[in-house]
Amino acid sequence: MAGGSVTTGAEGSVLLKWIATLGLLIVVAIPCLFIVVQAIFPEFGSGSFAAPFSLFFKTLSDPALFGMAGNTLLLGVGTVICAAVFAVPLAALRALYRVPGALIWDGLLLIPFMIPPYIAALGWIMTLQPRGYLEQVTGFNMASLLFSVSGIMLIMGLNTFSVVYFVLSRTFETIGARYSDVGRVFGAGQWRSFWRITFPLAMPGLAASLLLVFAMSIEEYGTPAALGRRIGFEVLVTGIENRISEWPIDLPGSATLSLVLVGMALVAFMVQRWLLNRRDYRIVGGKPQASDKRSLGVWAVPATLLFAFVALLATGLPILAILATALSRTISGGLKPSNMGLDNFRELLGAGSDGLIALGNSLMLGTTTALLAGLLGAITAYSVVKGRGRFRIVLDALSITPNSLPGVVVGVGIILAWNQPWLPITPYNTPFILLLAYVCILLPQPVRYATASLHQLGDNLESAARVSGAGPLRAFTRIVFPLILPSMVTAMILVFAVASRELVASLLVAPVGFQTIAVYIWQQFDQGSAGLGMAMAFCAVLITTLIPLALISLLRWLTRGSVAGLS
Amino acid sequence: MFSKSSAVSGAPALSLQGVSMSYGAEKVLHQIDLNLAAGEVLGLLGPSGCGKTTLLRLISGLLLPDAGQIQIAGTTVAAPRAGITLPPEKRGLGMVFQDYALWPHMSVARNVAFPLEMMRVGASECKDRVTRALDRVGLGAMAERRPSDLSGGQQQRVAIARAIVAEPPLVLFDEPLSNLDRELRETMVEEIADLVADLNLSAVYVTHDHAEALTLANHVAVMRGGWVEQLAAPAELVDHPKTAAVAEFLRLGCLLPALHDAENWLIKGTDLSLPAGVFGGAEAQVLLPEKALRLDANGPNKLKTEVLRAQVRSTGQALTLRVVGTNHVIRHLTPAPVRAGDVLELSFSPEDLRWFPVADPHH
Amino acid sequence: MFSKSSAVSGAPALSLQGVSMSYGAEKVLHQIDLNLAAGEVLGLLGPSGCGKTTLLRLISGLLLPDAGQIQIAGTTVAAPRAGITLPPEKRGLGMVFQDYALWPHMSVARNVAFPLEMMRVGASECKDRVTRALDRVGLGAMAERRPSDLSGGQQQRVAIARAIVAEPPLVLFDEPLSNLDRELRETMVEEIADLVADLNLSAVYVTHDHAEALTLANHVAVMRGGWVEQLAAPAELVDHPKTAAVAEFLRLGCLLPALHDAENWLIKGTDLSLPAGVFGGAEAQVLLPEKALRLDANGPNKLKTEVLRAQVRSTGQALTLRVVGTNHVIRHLTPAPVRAGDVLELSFSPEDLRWFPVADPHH
Amino acid sequence: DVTVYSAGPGALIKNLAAGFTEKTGIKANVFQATTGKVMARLEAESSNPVADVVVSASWGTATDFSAKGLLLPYESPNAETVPDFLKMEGAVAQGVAGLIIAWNTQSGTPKPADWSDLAKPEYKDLVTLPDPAASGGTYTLVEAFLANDMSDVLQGLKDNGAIVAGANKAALNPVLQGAKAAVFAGVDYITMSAAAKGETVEAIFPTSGTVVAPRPIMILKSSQNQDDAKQFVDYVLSEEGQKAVAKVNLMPSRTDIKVDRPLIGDLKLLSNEGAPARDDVLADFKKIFN
Ligand SMILES: Nc1ncnc2c1ncn2[C@@H]1O[C@H](COP(=O)(O)OP(=O)(O)OP(=O)(O)O)[C@@H](O)[C@H]1O
Ligand SMILES: Nc1ncnc2c1ncn2[C@@H]1O[C@H](COP(=O)(O)OP(=O)(O)OP(=O)(O)O)[C@@H](O)[C@H]1O
Ligand SMILES: [Mg+2]
Ligand SMILES: [Mg+2]
Repeated sequence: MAGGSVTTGAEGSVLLKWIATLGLLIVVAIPCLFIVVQAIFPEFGSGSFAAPFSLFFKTLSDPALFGMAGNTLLLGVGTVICAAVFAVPLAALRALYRVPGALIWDGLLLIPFMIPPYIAALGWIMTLQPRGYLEQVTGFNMASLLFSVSGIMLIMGLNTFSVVYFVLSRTFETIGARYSDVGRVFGAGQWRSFWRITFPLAMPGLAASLLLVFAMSIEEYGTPAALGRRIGFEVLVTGIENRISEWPIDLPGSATLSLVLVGMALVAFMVQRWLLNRRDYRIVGGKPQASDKRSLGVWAVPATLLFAFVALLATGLPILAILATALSRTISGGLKPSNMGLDNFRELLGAGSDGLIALGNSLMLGTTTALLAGLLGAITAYSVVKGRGRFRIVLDALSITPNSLPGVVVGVGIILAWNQPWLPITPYNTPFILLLAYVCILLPQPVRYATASLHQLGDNLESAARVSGAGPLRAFTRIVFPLILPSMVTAMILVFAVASRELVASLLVAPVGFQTIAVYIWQQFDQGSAGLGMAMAFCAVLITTLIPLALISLLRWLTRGSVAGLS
Repeated sequence: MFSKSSAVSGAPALSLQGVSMSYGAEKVLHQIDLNLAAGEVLGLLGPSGCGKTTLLRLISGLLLPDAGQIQIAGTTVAAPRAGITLPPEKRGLGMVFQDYALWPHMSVARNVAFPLEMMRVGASECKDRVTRALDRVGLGAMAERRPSDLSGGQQQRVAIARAIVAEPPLVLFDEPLSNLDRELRETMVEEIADLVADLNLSAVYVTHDHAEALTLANHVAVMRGGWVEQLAAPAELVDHPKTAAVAEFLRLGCLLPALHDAENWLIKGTDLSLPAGVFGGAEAQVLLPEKALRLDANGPNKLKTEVLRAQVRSTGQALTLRVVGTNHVIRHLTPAPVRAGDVLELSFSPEDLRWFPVADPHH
Repeated sequence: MFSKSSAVSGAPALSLQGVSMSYGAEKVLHQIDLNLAAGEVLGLLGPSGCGKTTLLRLISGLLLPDAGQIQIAGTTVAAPRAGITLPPEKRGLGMVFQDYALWPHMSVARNVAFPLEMMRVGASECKDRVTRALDRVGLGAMAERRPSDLSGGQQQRVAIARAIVAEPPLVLFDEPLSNLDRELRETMVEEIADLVADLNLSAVYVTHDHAEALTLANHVAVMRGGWVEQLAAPAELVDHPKTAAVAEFLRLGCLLPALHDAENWLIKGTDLSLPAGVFGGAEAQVLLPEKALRLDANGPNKLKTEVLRAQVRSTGQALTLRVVGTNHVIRHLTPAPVRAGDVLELSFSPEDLRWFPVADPHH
Repeated sequence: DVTVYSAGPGALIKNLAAGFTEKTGIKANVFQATTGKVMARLEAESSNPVADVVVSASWGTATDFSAKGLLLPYESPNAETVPDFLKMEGAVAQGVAGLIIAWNTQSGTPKPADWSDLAKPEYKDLVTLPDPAASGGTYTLVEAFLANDMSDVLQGLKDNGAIVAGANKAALNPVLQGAKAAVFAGVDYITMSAAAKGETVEAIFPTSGTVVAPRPIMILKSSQNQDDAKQFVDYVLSEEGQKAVAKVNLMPSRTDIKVDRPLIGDLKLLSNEGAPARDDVLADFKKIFN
């Protein structure tokens, strides 16, 4: 951060640095390394280093690659813009004003994240395509928007903007009204002081969350596959998935293409770093200032309507589509009362304990992943932001990598890494491998959240703890961590949500016979019971939303407002 | 953004009537009435936590009063009864915040340029004025730094430069020189005085440094516990403090409790008599002003004191004297070489004494 | 965490040898040598931006010096040559940060309790000591508030309470009283002095208030541009400033340029003669100390001055005087009623004059 | 114990495993996913294999594995009535899927009888087809079309506004909802199952012939549980196992199992002789559809 060339005597904890390094090494670096190795040595899967680079250059010299990479970039950037457009106003309103029903909107806006993307895409298709639910209800369809590049961006923006919303509302909340108020004293109107002061000050949150969205959208498969195929919009992930979706599969090729994705994400990462290091965003100083949320006054109604509108788009429509499908006996029967019924839900409950077991597994894994990833993320971000040396950039870059890798590829990397015959013990084929996979895939979230938060933290707060006799570890646990806790709680809720619905990696690395919610849903689909799958998806969304909400309420009650930002 | 012509001519630059304000249940400002003529400086003095910053925040529009009304240049900017609240940006102010409140993401120059940009001042003029403002506070060389790479005093000066760069008709200063050394402080006080005089600005100036307030302000308000105890010109304040509390706070001298015993006023608990005052009642507090005391024992009244402590000051020695026969201490600054233990005779005139009732008006 | 017994007995509480430090390419501390005996207070005075805070951060271990070494109670805590760096928590310090560095997520009481918790003091003792520390700074009633709900001065006092609550052997104060009113400041200075004396603590005390430094400190270091100009006891500093810059900074009086013309010393550009000094060379700067000047025109040497300005102070009038026939100004405080335009004769003794060379030793 | 990696349908392998355990007392651990995921996992695990038995949806897997020498040669006694073209050294078909036209009976279009019908104006913009890159069945059909000089049918489809829509399910969904009328190259058992659930969709075997996708079951040479694995294969090919196969509307590979749906023997099959290599097939397809 500031004054980078000065040697400080209050280095962060060495222990934390080691935890971060080792954690990232085990969770991220090793699988990634094996992906690289696989890309280079096509025969590596069977333990042979034969024919290095034989497929590498062949894959990269595919003339179609250029177009796909361009499309990927276009899609990533477009999604980022859509997500920002949806999220920035909502986050600013949520953080700076007393929005009626704020917690409810938070809960609702969390849901797009909990709906598996392939289900959401299906929901959108079934709603908007000709004779879809929209046409059945209102008489018109929006197929031309749905099956277009901007439609894909819009839908992916709607699926991912909650990341931006949550990070940004934390960031804005920390900034508060104080700094823009100062601007207003100096003659800036409300808008100008927002755009000149509050918004630029939120750059850590904005850059971090948009980086996440970018990385997520270039590796996202479900939506571009469902919508883009039809209009010939091919992106790199479709290329990757095609290589491993049917016999014969091409692991080295997909690994190689994944590296292109990683490269793109790293470029985005460098842009984010540059943005954050160019300026100083430390606004949590040693002279705390009270900052209350403002009342919206007459704007309460329009603001509520805006929230309602976005929540309807991002959550309402997909959920309604899911519900409609779940309640329909047959899809071809349409939304006729005679075709509606609780059959699918009844079958779900009657299907024996399988669904329940899957649910239990997912919740268990989700919770553990949230805690582990949250902690490791906070520690990593701390080592990166407050540490020094070139090494921390490597750590930082590593922490975003899994987010840009398609789940299948991460899965393959993890199998390659942990199913080596010479390993004395291995988590492979136990549920722990799923934990490892989830932490790997989801670590980028808490790291970015914590990074955004840490960039706002003045140095003297930690310094004061050190001078007061706290060792580096205690300074972290007593001062730094509590100060970023509100962000971390949000990050952990998101991690929980995604972990309890993650499909692709789960499918690939789950121990034989071990089921999670996502796998269960997918299997229903695979048998052709879209209705049953949708019913399960609906229940899963309901449960994964209610659990974190209950947790927050409990936390709020326990801390009774003494932890900032839990509101 | 704001224009001097919009002011109702002849109206006071600032006027507060019956302004009250609470944080939650705790009332921190009571019935504040203040008036400030255009071109004048109002000093605000008062102990820590008495509500000075809160008052400035009310004037700037960052807080709203619970009752009363505030007018700036004749325009009512806040009046809860009438439902009027003008947002801060419409009030035409500059302000130095107690915690500086610099924007960390902008360079020093950008911080200072902000008020000008809000007035849509052209780029080259803006640059000139920023340079001038930074030069005024001695930071011309640091324009491109980040605020966080400055020392505390340098940051404070950036805050001053930002407040004055646009030369707004009313400037609010919240302890603007607290982190500066004395030399710089004196220069800055002069700068501010010149600025106010040259541009006919008005200012409210919160400070803990009496000298600063007395030098700069045309009127000084002494606050205590959310009340204005006295509002007066500096000379009046020093010569005729309204209450014992004001005298005490301003460190005007030694406050002695006095009892009217038969026909004499005596220092309570002793038999030291005081010159008769024009004060009714049986009990009083008497101020023995420091500036009325002479070390040359040839005034009309005398007091025997013992030197408790003699501390070096750059302009002489600061003595702590005990009135012999009592526990009351008197402070006195003298260039003469004196040691602890010496017995000194101080003289004063009875007309310099100030008499106050014992009970406090508000508390 | 730290124990007084670990100190090498007889070793100075703090000792810096040849300490230098740069921020990037900019060198902000040059060859600092300081020694502080146990039980003493070292005052640090110097203009804004001269490196005082940086020096404290070096002592506390928050920064590392580029060269030199630092010892606390006989233990080397930083010596880049030898590769020694003791982290801050091992140095047994208390510190008041210039920006307070209060933790926003903890109540006032929790903030203050933190150093005790780090020493694993039992809960009930901890509570007692926190209460005592908060009472010392007058904030007993605000223990459960959040720091953000306090006024600036109250926050500063929380920072003081936190620094002293654990009674660490060495306390670093960075302008700890800058946001307090004078009354409170005097009380706090006494509190700090008592604390240091009672517990045999040592302290480094950065301030911009000369009175504070001279009252509290056994030795005062005057810094300028990263150099220590003079390190001396208060009386010595005031009586024998080492350089013109020190005299100027301490506002000891009027500095006049003097030229040795044939056999007389004259004020440069005039024909006013000065009493002959014991100073070699053809050019010099002469300090006419304020405390040596008397308004009664019966001293051995005299100077005619004109009153430029007379400002009200609580202890009299602050005069700005111009030496007649020159542009040099002299400051003087007098209880006598004087007006601008009056011509006054000031007297002084030649032995009070101080002579300095014109060239600056460092710059 | 026996560990089975199986590519869909999930209900089938679940029933088979349960039935096997009930009959033999041997536990069957099942990993069920798409062919691609199963193969990716197998390949990633190949330095330390976990699976004993593999069920794939693509016959090519079996030939390829066999060529690499990964398969344990085993001729199950129950495989006697399996036609020769569904057997090879180390692998035998568990069941067979056929490629069909999946047509929505409520779509208001005439019932198509052959592939080329879908290029008619009545079906303008109403046909989907799975992507051969993501669907083994479609690939096989396209391959056969190219081998038999029928690529003009594909061109006709393209000109008639047919769209390529992801994998099998993604192509079927719009037809179910009525957005489209028919899937070109639908999969018979998926369509039949949907129809059985009440969806208004019908599987039509085109008159000019179609292709089938045999689903090989094979035992890996690396298996540590070869006896159990052999028993599993025996069970799958037993009458009970084949009934389970038929229950999900796949064609049993044994000809002596009678079920109420067109069986291999009833179908006119297109030959794949002389088809170009995979990359060329996909490239040719792409040339038409893009
Ligand atoms: N992080 C930094 N990067 C670069 N320069 C810095 C940084 N911090 C301080 N400086 C510079 O170092 C010099 C000394 O700063 P320091 O904070 O020690 O001053 P100080 O004596 O405490 O001043 P003040 O009385 O204003 O607090 C200043 O000129 C300042 O501009
Ligand atoms: N946000 C707040 N919530 C509750 N009480 C507050 C808040 N801010 C300030 N106070 C209280 O209001 C009183 C007045 O505060 P204010 O900041 O106006 O004092 P001040 O006169 O500026 O003091 P100082 O000289 O210490 O800056 C103080 O007693 C303070 O504790
Ligand atoms: Mg204040
Ligand atoms: Mg400083």
